[in-house]
Amino acid sequence: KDVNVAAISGYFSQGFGVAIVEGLKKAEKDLGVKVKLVDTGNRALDYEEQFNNLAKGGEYDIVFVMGWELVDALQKTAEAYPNTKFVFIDGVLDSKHVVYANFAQNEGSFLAGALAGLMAEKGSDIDGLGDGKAIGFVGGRDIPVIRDFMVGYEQGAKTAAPDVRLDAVFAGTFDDPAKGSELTMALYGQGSDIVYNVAGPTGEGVLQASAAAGKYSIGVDVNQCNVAPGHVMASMLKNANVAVFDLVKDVVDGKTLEPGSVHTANLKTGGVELLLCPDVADKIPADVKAKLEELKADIASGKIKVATTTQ
Amino acid sequence: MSVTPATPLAIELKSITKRFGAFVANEDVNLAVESGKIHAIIGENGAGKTTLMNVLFGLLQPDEGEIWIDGEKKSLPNPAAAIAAGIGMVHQHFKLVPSLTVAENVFLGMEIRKGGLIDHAAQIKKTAELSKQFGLQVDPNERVGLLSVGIEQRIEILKVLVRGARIIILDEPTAVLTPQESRELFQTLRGFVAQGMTVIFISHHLEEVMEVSDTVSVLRLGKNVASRPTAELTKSDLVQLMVGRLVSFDRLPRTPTIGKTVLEVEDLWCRDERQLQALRGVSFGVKAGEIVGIAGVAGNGQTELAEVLSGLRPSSHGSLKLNGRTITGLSARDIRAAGVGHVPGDRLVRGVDRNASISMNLLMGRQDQSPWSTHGIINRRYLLEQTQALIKRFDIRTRGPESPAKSLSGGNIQKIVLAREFTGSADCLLIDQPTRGVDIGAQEQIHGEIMRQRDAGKAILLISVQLDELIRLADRILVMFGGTIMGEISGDRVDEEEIGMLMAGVVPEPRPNQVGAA
Amino acid sequence: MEVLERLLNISLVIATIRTTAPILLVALGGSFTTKAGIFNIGLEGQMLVGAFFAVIGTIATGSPWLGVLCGVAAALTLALIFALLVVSFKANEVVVGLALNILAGGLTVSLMKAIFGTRGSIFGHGLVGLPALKLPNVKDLGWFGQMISGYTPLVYAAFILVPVLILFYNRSRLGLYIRVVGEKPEAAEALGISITRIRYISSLLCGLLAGLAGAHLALGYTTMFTENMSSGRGFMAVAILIFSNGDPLKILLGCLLFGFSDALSLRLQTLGISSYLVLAVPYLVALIGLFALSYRSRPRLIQETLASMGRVLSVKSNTIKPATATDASKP
Amino acid sequence: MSDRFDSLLGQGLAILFALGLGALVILTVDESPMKVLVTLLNGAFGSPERIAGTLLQTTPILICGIAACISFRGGLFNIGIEGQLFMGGFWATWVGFSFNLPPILHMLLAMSAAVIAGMAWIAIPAFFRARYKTNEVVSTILANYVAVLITSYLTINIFKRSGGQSETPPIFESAYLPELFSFSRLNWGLIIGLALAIGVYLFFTRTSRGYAVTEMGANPKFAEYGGIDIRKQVFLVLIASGAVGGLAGGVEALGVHHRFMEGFAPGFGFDGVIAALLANGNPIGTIFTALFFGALRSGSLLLEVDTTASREIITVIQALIILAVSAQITIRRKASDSTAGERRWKF
Ligand SMILES: Nc1ncnc2c1ncn2[C@@H]1O[C@H](COP(=O)(O)OP(=O)(O)OP(=O)(O)O)[C@@H](O)[C@H]1O
Ligand SMILES: Nc1ncnc2c1ncn2[C@@H]1O[C@H](COP(=O)(O)OP(=O)(O)OP(=O)(O)O)[C@@H](O)[C@H]1O
Ligand SMILES: [Mg+2]
Ligand SMILES: [Mg+2]
Repeated sequence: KDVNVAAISGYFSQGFGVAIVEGLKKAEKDLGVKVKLVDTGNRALDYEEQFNNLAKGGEYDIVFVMGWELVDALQKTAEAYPNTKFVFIDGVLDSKHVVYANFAQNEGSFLAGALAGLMAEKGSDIDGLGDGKAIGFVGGRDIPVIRDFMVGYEQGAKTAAPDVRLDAVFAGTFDDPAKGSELTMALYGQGSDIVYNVAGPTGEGVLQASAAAGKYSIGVDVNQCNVAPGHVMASMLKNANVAVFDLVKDVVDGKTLEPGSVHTANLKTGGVELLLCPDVADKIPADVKAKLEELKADIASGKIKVATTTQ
Repeated sequence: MSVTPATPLAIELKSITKRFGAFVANEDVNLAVESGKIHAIIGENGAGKTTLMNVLFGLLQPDEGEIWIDGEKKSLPNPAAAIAAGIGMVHQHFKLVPSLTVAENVFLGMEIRKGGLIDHAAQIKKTAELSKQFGLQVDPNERVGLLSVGIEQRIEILKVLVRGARIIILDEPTAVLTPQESRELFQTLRGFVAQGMTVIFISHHLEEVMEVSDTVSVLRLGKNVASRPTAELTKSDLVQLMVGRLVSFDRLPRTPTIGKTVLEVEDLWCRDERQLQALRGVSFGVKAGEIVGIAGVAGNGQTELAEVLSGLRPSSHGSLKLNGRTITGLSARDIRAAGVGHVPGDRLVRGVDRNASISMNLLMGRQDQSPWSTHGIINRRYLLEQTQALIKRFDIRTRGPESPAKSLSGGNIQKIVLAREFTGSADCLLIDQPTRGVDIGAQEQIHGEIMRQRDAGKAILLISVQLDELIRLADRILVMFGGTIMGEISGDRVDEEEIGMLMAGVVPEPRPNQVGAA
Repeated sequence: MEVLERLLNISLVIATIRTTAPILLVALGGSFTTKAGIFNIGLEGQMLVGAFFAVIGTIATGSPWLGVLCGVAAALTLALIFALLVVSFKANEVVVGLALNILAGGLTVSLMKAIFGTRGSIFGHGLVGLPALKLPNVKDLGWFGQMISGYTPLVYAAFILVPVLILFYNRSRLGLYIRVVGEKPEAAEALGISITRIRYISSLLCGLLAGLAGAHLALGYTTMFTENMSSGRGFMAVAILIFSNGDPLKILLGCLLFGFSDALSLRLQTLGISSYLVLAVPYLVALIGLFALSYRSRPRLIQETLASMGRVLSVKSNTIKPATATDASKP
Repeated sequence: MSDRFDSLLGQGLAILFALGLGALVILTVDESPMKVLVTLLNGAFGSPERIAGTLLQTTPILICGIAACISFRGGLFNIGIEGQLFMGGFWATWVGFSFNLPPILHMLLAMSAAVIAGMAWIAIPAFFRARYKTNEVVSTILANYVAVLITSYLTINIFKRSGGQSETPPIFESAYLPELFSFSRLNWGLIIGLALAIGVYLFFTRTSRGYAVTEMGANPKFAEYGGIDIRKQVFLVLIASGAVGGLAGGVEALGVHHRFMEGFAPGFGFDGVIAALLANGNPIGTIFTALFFGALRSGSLLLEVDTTASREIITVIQALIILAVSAQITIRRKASDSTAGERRWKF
């Protein structure tokens, strides 16, 4: 029997969405499923009709949903069409009709914060860093999902390097790399030498600014090391491609996805990780690397609880 | 119809026909203009004078006919071709750019350039030279926006001269000038013909035509009905040729029924758009059944006076009284309600909404009054009836009450305004330039209406730049200059020379009989 | 104090110059149409296609300079459509401008999907930006040298264009004609200056600069294209055009004010004020500027002094002429 | 009559021309134009639910369009309807979740809050336009950005509900604007919009105040001369326009979303302005142009699911249609207005 997979989101073009698409493309190739991507755009009025259009025919076995603004329409539709499996990516809701694939971006961001903090403490010992003793964060819009990254990042920095100051700013948009770059320049100007971007395309501007200024940045969602080679220190990966592929595989293999079940991808499962960019890795002192491993283990074991804003 | 040429013809138009859709604006017009002469063209409004000149200047293309210039057949697809053929045109409405200097305006379109950039110094120098050569005094450095109409006209003429025109067309050039300015203009025109140039000149002022032209052509309903040497004609011949009947221009008879003072103006001051002082202490009164004329060169505060009186412009000092009641500082609406009607000078801007129907134009100002509207709902039937009645009474030439105002000719548009303002309950009427650009036939009708209003006991303030109009209608004439009233002259004993001097700001030797005799 | 030091330093000046440049370029483009009497609200869209095709061109040819050319060509195409509809067909310029903005948004995304299979942003694919110019010998100039060196070429172009345009409007024939056509089209018509032609030229010149602004955004300011990356800069430019009346010097001042409030507000965020409020600052500055300027035009004293000074110095006194439905009744 | 027929025919041809161009665009992205058209029609009118969906999209465009019509009629250009809509939507929601009141009263109070918010949001630009002639096109556009940011701030920093959504708590059911059918979110907003269109049309054509506004829009100097208080009238017209803009937000909040969130209703304000412009400022005509835009919007939703074409293609086609029609409207006008001077944009 053919398996039909659909995914609906407004973010297929941004880091995390790209990873989801990657996973689905792989499933299409390796598992022979049919994949349909539905781009929601940003008009709240449309969401419900879009879900209806997807669910009504009943031809989709599994529908991935990403984006918190879709939650209301999702819950309504999931209730109305219990035969369609909806998988909500990147969060957990009250609804028992939906399957959840949750990513602990706060945990990954914790490590990113720890890395940035530890490096900032080293200051001018390291090539390209000053003694500003500050680290930066550039968010897209100031919304709960982005804050989830931020609180993790902040906690990580405070835990690993309590004296380092965090300057966090938001571009107010995911579409303006120029603004991202300008914000980053401002952060650099105020003493931050490492800036973590969680801002979609705006964030590309952050990474490019790090190259232009000869400083450092941290990538997000997918491997962004090659956007500004030598200046992206690490990338906080949310391996949605793996998670999505596995869920599709489960369906193809005939396993039932239990409604209400939560599939968590975190540091422990490896669904979320901090990738040190190879071209910068040798600049990172061994003690920093060791400390990161230690923190990672503590989080995985539950010794450190990372705060979150999306529950 | 054409005159046998004694001298070579500068221009010969042969069987020119110009149609606008089904409407024929010029029909089979032949016109011969001799070189070195002043040739006047007259005719009622809409007779096709401007259209014909536009054809000659390449602005319009004739549907039929030929244009010969200096004995050569020419096709004039655009004004540039006409300019190249030595024709220049001073339009009825000036086309100057206010933010540019005189010199820039004169050389606009044919700038002097050095190294690709405009050479302002050279343009200024040349303008000064030219202005000297032809006796057209201007300051080449001045911004045009700050200049008076008379000077603007000089600039327009300079523009034509600098392009090397030998044949100059002037479309109603004196409509906005003082008698002195007109006379200066005629002097200039005579200077031109003395230098071998040719002048074509359109006017509604028959005295001027008689005074200055060598030849006259009369257009009626798009046809050339006569072209003759001026000397062979009298004024009444001209009128008869134009309208096909006799029209009188004499001072209209007075009926001495002057009543109590209706409008009282005391020490009125105000500023204009540029915040410059436009009125400087104006005082006068208008009685019921009296017409008080305001003479003066356009731009000496007359328009501002009318606007202050009608509440459209705030006064900075002074008081206004209507029937003894103070109306100073009231809004236009309240002043209207108090009983002031206003025929504005710029009828197309203030007087009507050109795109609205005649009936909608007649509604303005009374839309809140019963029976025009009840409980805020417009009474459409009543409006239609009234419109039809007014169209009839005022002889408004139109296809119907729903035709847009812009489909009417200038004179008929003016009649809409009069119909509206004269049928209200106003005790006092401010009438600004009632016949500007209106032909003689319509002028007569309008004058008749004004007299009827006076006879009905209204107090009328009549502002006009046309002295003959004031002389014809007014009981007293106040002359304005620079925002003040220079003097007062009784309508019965008018000395044009004296008014002219007052208009120019010169107080003549007191002649006891004339000043202050009301 | 420390806070002030963190906010106000040379890097703020540099950031102001950077944030000013793209708005300045597009606003200077708009000055052509404004002066020619066309209200061009389509700057946003022209900038966006400029940015998109600059990127496409660079990827296709490998040269950012050829990319700039492509971007300009695309913006010119949009400007040509604008001129065709607004000038030749006399369509309402607000409708056409808004529609072209919509078209630009939809077209760039559709093409992005068609070419790259994704929407969002384009980078990589061999995309290279314009080189930053390091001026020689600026080291000796201290902070000033720091301030004037190291930008991409179009930043210099934007600022150099200001005096060039001043000269253009005052001393060149085309500039003069553009002003005349905007201020008094009947005068131009009577002198045989083709209004249509001048308005076409103005629209195209506007497209040229808007395209450069877009190219700068994609190849100078950043090195990528993002959906809707003009992000309201075109609208900002329109606001500046209205209160500057299209005068290059006033445009520069307006853009600097914008650029400064933008750069400053980005820095204010680090003080912990909500980003939503901080991001509103440039718009509020614009609004307050707009209101303040129109309020200022009121007091008589200032008006009168300006008017008389204008006459004495014969400086262009900038009275906005109320456009009336008809000028036919001028006495 | 035949004039009107001619103009309809002309518009039809213009739309066909734009659709033809659109078909070419669709071909370039490798999809069959026929399939796209069928999908569009199916998506917009394929079933009662879809027709209702189309009307649901039409409602805010229509109400925003009427807001625009009001300002156009007075010769003013309120392009800030988007901002008024956001403000109206937010404050209606605020009343909706902050108070617990009896059903109809609650809804009416929330709706009034929307209207007042819309008026308040345009009040300052309106004041400056009326008093100092400050260009309202620019001031209202700029105010849009501020409105969106402020409502986002209030939603996320002050009134956010718990959980991951960037939205306010839901409003109480007592504040709901009732739905018309059980199978759709289509609600009384549509009826309000239609009634408003007819009411505004009658107001402008039949009443003396409407006449005053109309003349002010057509020739302000004439209106001023006729005793109409321009300043007051300008202010009132803009305020009325803002009120209707705010109302549109109230309808969306109380009738459809029942809460306020980021991306509440982007683009409706602009679509409304364009719908009104295409209808030449006529509220009755705006009903049809709004329906047309609503159908395009709703039809394009199915496009994503059933074809490989994206919604942006529809945006492109919509823009092409607007361009074609805008040119077409004025080709006809050209015959009568030949002077160059008349074609200047009025600030
Ligand atoms: N677009 C148009 N289509 C048809 N006719 C027009 C148009 N515009 C103007 N007209 C005609 O032009 C005339 C108005 O032109 P204009 O104002 O020059 O009149 P006029 O010749 O000055 O008349 P008057 O003697 O009343 O001043 C009207 O007779 C009208 O029918
Ligand atoms: N552009 C036009 N379109 C249609 N009809 C026109 C146009 N211009 C002029 N006409 C018609 O041609 C007639 C002649 O107009 P023209 O302007 O030549 O009259 P005129 O003799 O100059 O009148 P006036 O003394 O008022 O200046 C007008 O009555 C009008 O009906
Ligand atoms: Mg004429
Ligand atoms: Mg006339």
